[in-house]
Amino acid sequence: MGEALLQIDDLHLTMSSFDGLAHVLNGVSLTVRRGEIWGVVGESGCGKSLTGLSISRLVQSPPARYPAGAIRFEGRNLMSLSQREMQALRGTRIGMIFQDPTTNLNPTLKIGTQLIDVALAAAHHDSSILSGAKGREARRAARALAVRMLEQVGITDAAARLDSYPHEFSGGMRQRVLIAMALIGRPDLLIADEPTTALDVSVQAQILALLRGIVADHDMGVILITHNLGVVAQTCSHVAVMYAGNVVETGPVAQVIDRPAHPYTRALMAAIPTRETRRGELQGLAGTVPDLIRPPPGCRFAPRCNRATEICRGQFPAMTPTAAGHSVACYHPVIEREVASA
Amino acid sequence: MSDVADISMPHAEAAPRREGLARGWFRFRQSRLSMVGAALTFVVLFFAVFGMMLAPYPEHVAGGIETGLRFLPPSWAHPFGTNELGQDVLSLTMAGTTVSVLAGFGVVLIGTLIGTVMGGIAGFAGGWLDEILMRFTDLTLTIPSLILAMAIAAALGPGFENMVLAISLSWWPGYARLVRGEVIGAREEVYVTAARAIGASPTRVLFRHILPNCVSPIIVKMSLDMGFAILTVAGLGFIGIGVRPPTPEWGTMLSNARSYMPDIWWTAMAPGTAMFLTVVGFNLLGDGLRDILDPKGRR
Amino acid sequence: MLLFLVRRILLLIPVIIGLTIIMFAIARLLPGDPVGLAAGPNATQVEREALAQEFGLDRPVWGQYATYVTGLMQGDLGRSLLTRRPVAADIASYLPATLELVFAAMAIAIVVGVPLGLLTAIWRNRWPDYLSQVVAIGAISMPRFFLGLLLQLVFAMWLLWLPLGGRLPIVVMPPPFVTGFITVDALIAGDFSTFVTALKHLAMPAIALSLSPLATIMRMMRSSSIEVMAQDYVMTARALGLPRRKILTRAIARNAFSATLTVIGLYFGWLLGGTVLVETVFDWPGLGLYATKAIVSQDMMPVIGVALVIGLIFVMANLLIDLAYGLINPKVRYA
Amino acid sequence: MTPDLTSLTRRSLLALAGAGLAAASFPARLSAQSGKILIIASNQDIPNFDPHTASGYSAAFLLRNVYDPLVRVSGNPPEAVPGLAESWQVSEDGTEYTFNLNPEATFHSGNKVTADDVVYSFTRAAGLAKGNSWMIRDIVDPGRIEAVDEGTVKFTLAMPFAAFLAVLPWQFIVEKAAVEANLGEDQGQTWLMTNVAGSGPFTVARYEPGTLYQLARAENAWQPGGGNLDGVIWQLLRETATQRLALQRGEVHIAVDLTSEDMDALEGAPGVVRIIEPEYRTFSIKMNTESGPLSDINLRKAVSYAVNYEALVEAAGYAELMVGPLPNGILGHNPDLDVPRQDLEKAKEYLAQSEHPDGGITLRMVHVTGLEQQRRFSLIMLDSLKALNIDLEIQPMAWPDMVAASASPETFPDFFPVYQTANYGDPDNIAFAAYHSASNGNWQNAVYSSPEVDALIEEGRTTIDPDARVEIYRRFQEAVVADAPDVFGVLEMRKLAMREAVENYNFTPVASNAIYCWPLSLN
Amino acid sequence: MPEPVLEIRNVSKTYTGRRGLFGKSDPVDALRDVSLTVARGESFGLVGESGSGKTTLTRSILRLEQPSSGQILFHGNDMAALSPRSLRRLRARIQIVFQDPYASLNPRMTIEDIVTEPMLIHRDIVGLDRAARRDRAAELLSLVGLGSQLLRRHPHEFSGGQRQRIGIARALASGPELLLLDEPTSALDVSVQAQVLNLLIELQDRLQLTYFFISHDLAVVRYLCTRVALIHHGRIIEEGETNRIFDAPQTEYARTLISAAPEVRVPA
Repeated sequence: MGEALLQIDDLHLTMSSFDGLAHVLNGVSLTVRRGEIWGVVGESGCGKSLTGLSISRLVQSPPARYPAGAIRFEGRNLMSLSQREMQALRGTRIGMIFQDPTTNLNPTLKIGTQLIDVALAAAHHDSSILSGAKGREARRAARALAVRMLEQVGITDAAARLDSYPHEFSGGMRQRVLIAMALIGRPDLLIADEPTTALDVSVQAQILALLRGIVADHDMGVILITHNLGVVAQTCSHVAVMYAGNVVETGPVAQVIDRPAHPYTRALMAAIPTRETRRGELQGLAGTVPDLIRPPPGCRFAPRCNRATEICRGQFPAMTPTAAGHSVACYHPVIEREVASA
Repeated sequence: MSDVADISMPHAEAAPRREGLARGWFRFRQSRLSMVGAALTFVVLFFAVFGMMLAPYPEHVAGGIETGLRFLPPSWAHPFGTNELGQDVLSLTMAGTTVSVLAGFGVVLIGTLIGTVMGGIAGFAGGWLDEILMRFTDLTLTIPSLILAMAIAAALGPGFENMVLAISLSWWPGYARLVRGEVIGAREEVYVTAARAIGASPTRVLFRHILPNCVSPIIVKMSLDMGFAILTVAGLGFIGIGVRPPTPEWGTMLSNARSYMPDIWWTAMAPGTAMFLTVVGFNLLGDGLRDILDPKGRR
Repeated sequence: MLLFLVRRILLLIPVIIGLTIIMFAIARLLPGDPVGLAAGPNATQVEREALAQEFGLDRPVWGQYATYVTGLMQGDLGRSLLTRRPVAADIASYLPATLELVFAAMAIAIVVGVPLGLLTAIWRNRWPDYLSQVVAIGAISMPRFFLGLLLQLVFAMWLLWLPLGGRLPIVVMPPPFVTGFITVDALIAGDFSTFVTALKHLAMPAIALSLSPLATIMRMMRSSSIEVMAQDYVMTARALGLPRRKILTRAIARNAFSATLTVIGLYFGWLLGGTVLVETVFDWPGLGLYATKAIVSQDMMPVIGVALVIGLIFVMANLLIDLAYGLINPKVRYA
Repeated sequence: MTPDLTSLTRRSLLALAGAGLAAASFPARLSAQSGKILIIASNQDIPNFDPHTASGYSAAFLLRNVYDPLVRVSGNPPEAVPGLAESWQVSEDGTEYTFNLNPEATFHSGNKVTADDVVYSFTRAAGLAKGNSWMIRDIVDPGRIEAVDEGTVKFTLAMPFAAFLAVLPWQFIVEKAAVEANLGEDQGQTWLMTNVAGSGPFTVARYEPGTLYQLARAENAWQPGGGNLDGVIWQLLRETATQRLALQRGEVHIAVDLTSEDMDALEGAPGVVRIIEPEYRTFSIKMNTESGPLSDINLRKAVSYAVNYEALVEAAGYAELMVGPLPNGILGHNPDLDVPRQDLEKAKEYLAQSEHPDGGITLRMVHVTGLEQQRRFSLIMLDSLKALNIDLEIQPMAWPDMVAASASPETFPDFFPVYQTANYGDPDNIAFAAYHSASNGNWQNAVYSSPEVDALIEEGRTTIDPDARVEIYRRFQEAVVADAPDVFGVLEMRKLAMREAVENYNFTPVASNAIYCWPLSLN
Repeated sequence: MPEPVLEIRNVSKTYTGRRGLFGKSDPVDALRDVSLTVARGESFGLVGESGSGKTTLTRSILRLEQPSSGQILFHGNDMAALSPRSLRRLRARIQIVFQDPYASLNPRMTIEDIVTEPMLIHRDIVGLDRAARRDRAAELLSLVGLGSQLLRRHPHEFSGGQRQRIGIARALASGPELLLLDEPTSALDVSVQAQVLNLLIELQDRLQLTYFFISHDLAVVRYLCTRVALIHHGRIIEEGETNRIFDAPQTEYARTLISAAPEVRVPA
């Protein structure tokens, strides 16, 4: 295990709205190393995406505020960087991919132009990307790089496709282009926010395979934000389960999925039908995600938890290790070895 | 086994319908400009109703003249001076509110009515009927509206009703296009498909499901259009095809005042400023309404 | 592309037919006696009948329409009952003045409105934004003729900086006719002082006319810029470290302007028909004044002619806008 | 210069305007144009150049400068002076006129003006029956105009016509050869519409319809007298305020459509001369004597006595009240005529004798859209009639609609304000047009018809002896006043203003805004 | 095999090219010779990716669209041959639950209006007066696990899962026997999805409903359905018992699809 690439420390995020102040992130901590693919899972509204955007410092502020916490990227606290310094990191050190490939490409510009723009911007901060080429030469080098990147993400006839517009591509192809764009600046950390949700299963499998291959090739760290535990199981090395702005369980995928310790993780898994689930025996999870403006005291999952006791309603439980690299924030974790929802 | 029974509903309890209104009002109040607009509109509507009664010289509003007091500059007795027949400009301006506001309402209302029928039918029926109605709408839109209104008004002769009718006849295409767009949009909504799947008749689908969901943008457009309708009314008056004397009307007053510029500037100031403030009021109000009623159209 | 152009131009034919039918129907509505007016106060019944016959007004309306359309195909817009001059020639002499005014107003509106809209979108919710929003509402709400009068009052009557109206002082010979735009023609003729003079005459009417499109374009540009800024691809561009300036020009300005273009096209046509009031105030010898005079004297041929010409220019302008839109937006181009 | 609006009076404003004038710089001052060019500002476009079809004062301006009539009108009171004819003789009975043409007279083409051209012109005018030909209709029979020799032409009138010399200034002579060369299918109307075949002191140099018409001094101008003008521009400035401002700035030399308010504003303006003169132009309110409530003479009289005449004059600005149907000062006008003046008691007496002794009715008054004085008169009537408990509905109408409404008593409104301009300086002009039943159905006199008045008018126009005519018109005036067909309104003064630089101007109360420029000079 | 409720025989649907601004687009074959039979009381699953023709088939069954060729039989009756009146009666017996719980409820109507609307339209069949309709609406709401006190509320006051329950209540209002379930859970979070799936099973058992379940989620289909058909590019690729299809897919496409589906299984 190498040095920490990214270390999120007790990150708090609030959003002001008509109804009041929402405590969207409530002490999120996460450590990502090179070569790791972290899956961040949870129901909608639990703060997964905002965690991802916070790393790139892309959350509109106001209404967002960060009352506490730090995000360290190779030891530098990103929270203390200026926007200009931050911009230098984006694309070159931290790449991002978003959910909807149809809306994330500028419809009025050619694919090539968009790739080249990113490459040039990245070369501005790290001239090695275009091997130090300048001016016109840089443009030519950027174009060549764009072709290489497209080929790398599996687009055939890449040189000709540079002159195409986004709407001439299929959804999967567009997502490949977006991945190429995210990777063209050779980032060390890739944040992929639901990169396959809008795609069909067969395409999803291809894209996930592509991502895995790229991480192996480039020795980078990845944060894969998804609501689909299946995707995590298939793709990730580690997983962080989030609930209502908190990370409630982290650990290697094998550990967490085989032996989920947090009742919420268990409930999530029980809700997914598998080969073994018999008709009518799926376990639902009663209730809804709590109101983040007036969150319940203590453990935010307590109102929906069948193991909750008095202590759970008092103070939020701290992350406690249960096994190697496996931690859980629960007063009553399920420690015994058992298979979920047998 | 089933969790059906123990559903708890934290949101449902916390969000009664009234809160939607409160939220809208809150957002409206947030914008100081919308409040200014509402206040101005209130003042305008107040004068539209009571202007004739409150005018300091009601006899002038009814057509009375005092030629001995022609062209008096502003004074305490006549804050905006007197005009070419010795009439109190302030009184005429106050009373003129009624005509402008009524005409504006009339134009917008008739325009909306025609436009909604045309656009509603076109959007809902689709096919060749849509094609014919919309080609006709586009055609009408192609004719410069002010010239069309002037031609119709000139043909019908001066008078309040004729003027309103003339402007309305050049006003409806905008609504027809808006309503058609909204109807087509709503027609594709899943809840409309749902209604059709239930077996709802076309009439029911149109009146129960589609039109109610097009109301907000129509209301917003109406409120935004009020100002422009008032401007057009005044424009016709300015050209000289407006209401009949002695009905006080701002555009006509301005047109008359124009011949006496710059020496007798005061006869122009009151009607011009009143017109400006009225239109500002309706426009600000319309912007505010759009922000709460039609978030899609928000800036 | 060519096919598209040809089809759009062919579509003008039904527009022409529709326009003339509508205008003829209105002419038919007129309860007045245009012949009586044109014949003059001292004409006898015989003279009036002769005049009616001369202009074909004694025939049924469909017959008149058929004659008109036949003439139209040869570029003949009929004759004015009042002046007996051919309408086509009249329009040809008035149109350049109106076009010059409208182009000047649109130029002001676009050159000021588009960047201002972009800037206020960037400065959203800060005081320059609020200020320009207030000013914009005021500009939209200002009656053009009142604004015109105020401008005249201040700049022409009190300060005496600018002329009161017209295109040129009476004593200045207009430059030789090339484009019909006096400012342009003066430059072509190399007559700089006439150019400046013509510009001074153009200033107030153009400003009075430009204010409302300026404000609308600004608001449109602002709102579509804000909308574009919220688009996913802008977020992606930011996330991938593209410099601000590049995002602004490549992503925001381009996409926001394509939405604004539609407004510009609509406004262009609207202004052509909306110059009436400004032309009246500034005594600008354009189509609006011509149409107003014809309308008041119920001389329908000029009115039909003006409506037709403006309508066609409007349609052509929108065709150009569609083409420009296609240039900016590849989706439309290839769809 | 930041004027304080509240304290600004008209005088101080003018001083300001004057000061500004000096500061304002315009690239080309009047003198910059080559030669002496007189610029006249008018709001009326010139419809066409054909002397036998064009009408209106703007056309009259063009025609009287580029064409010649046999005689011209000049002076105050107006009288006939030589035009093409250097002298003329009238027969005893007033039916034979012989004109001797000026041998110097030549057309712009260089050809001499001959008796043949005169005969041709009158024949053409009568044949077309447009323009000003109505003035001599039924009086001049083209068949009875005789070219005695090249320089002499003799008219034998169908009946004696006292105003013959007064109408002749408006009958223009065209060059027969030039017109016949361009005859086309419409008697050369199309050609003459934009071409000139005249002998006048000026010719058309350039024109932009709706903008300006420029005349240039004819190369072979033969007319005696004459000023130093090289040309004249008829500049269209639609707004009177614009005309006034242009005059103040020296951009135009003469403004012909000014209002009373403009004249007030021009008072004391440096370099500007105001001309406010009475003119033979009546402005009265016609009543529907044939149909509706006003067919009752008592109601008409009641109305006549109820009108606030003082307000009429005040609203009209520079004007004087009419005394009876004829313009003040014209031949035969009786200034001592007993005409109604505001007297509410008398009004109520008459009202009591009418069918509506307590009022309570609504009458309809129509005025022409855009005519400001007519609108003002309508409002004054509305105000006046309130005293009789009569409501007035005011309806602005487009001019052609008004023309149409005049066709029958049923469609004619109860009240209609009318301007009657004397086209020639003779009482017959107004009397015949405005009160003779021959014009019934036309706007000048849509409904009023009285055999007694008709007879007097006919007698007046065929009598030559001036003293006898004065007596006839005295009786005519009394007869009309007794019938009360009109509310006699005002005579608006002619309001012209010109730069001091214009010299040799003499006012004539006939068509004074169609300025004859030949005698004028610019210094 | 029990009596077939729905028979789809050789249905094809071709969309003719639309005339666009800049020219014509090519015709699209949305359905190609599709034949399926749904038996009474079963849960039939139709699986396909986006653009496979699932939605077109659903709309055709509901007669919201006309097939270009082929027949759709309901209890042996050709729906295309029905009079408008009979078709309307039929609509009471086939109902649908839509994918998007946010879009499928008219925002301007109360829950009561929404749930009673089918009863109002089919009052000749349902035969309930106003008060009875209201009672039944309350009954339906509690049947799907919502309190009847919510009748006066508007859709925007509910969460996604609750709205989907309302959608189900509406679908049940006219007493149908066949429910078309058009991806009813794909817009929901997994925990909520589980609740809705369980509700559907419970309702089917209680009301003897026949389900025609459309989904792209293989796991859900396997959980709920007894028989499955795979559709791809408008063609039925494979059809059969759920277990057979998942355990021993016959076609290459089915194998790819099944292997691509992510499962919560730790990779070896």
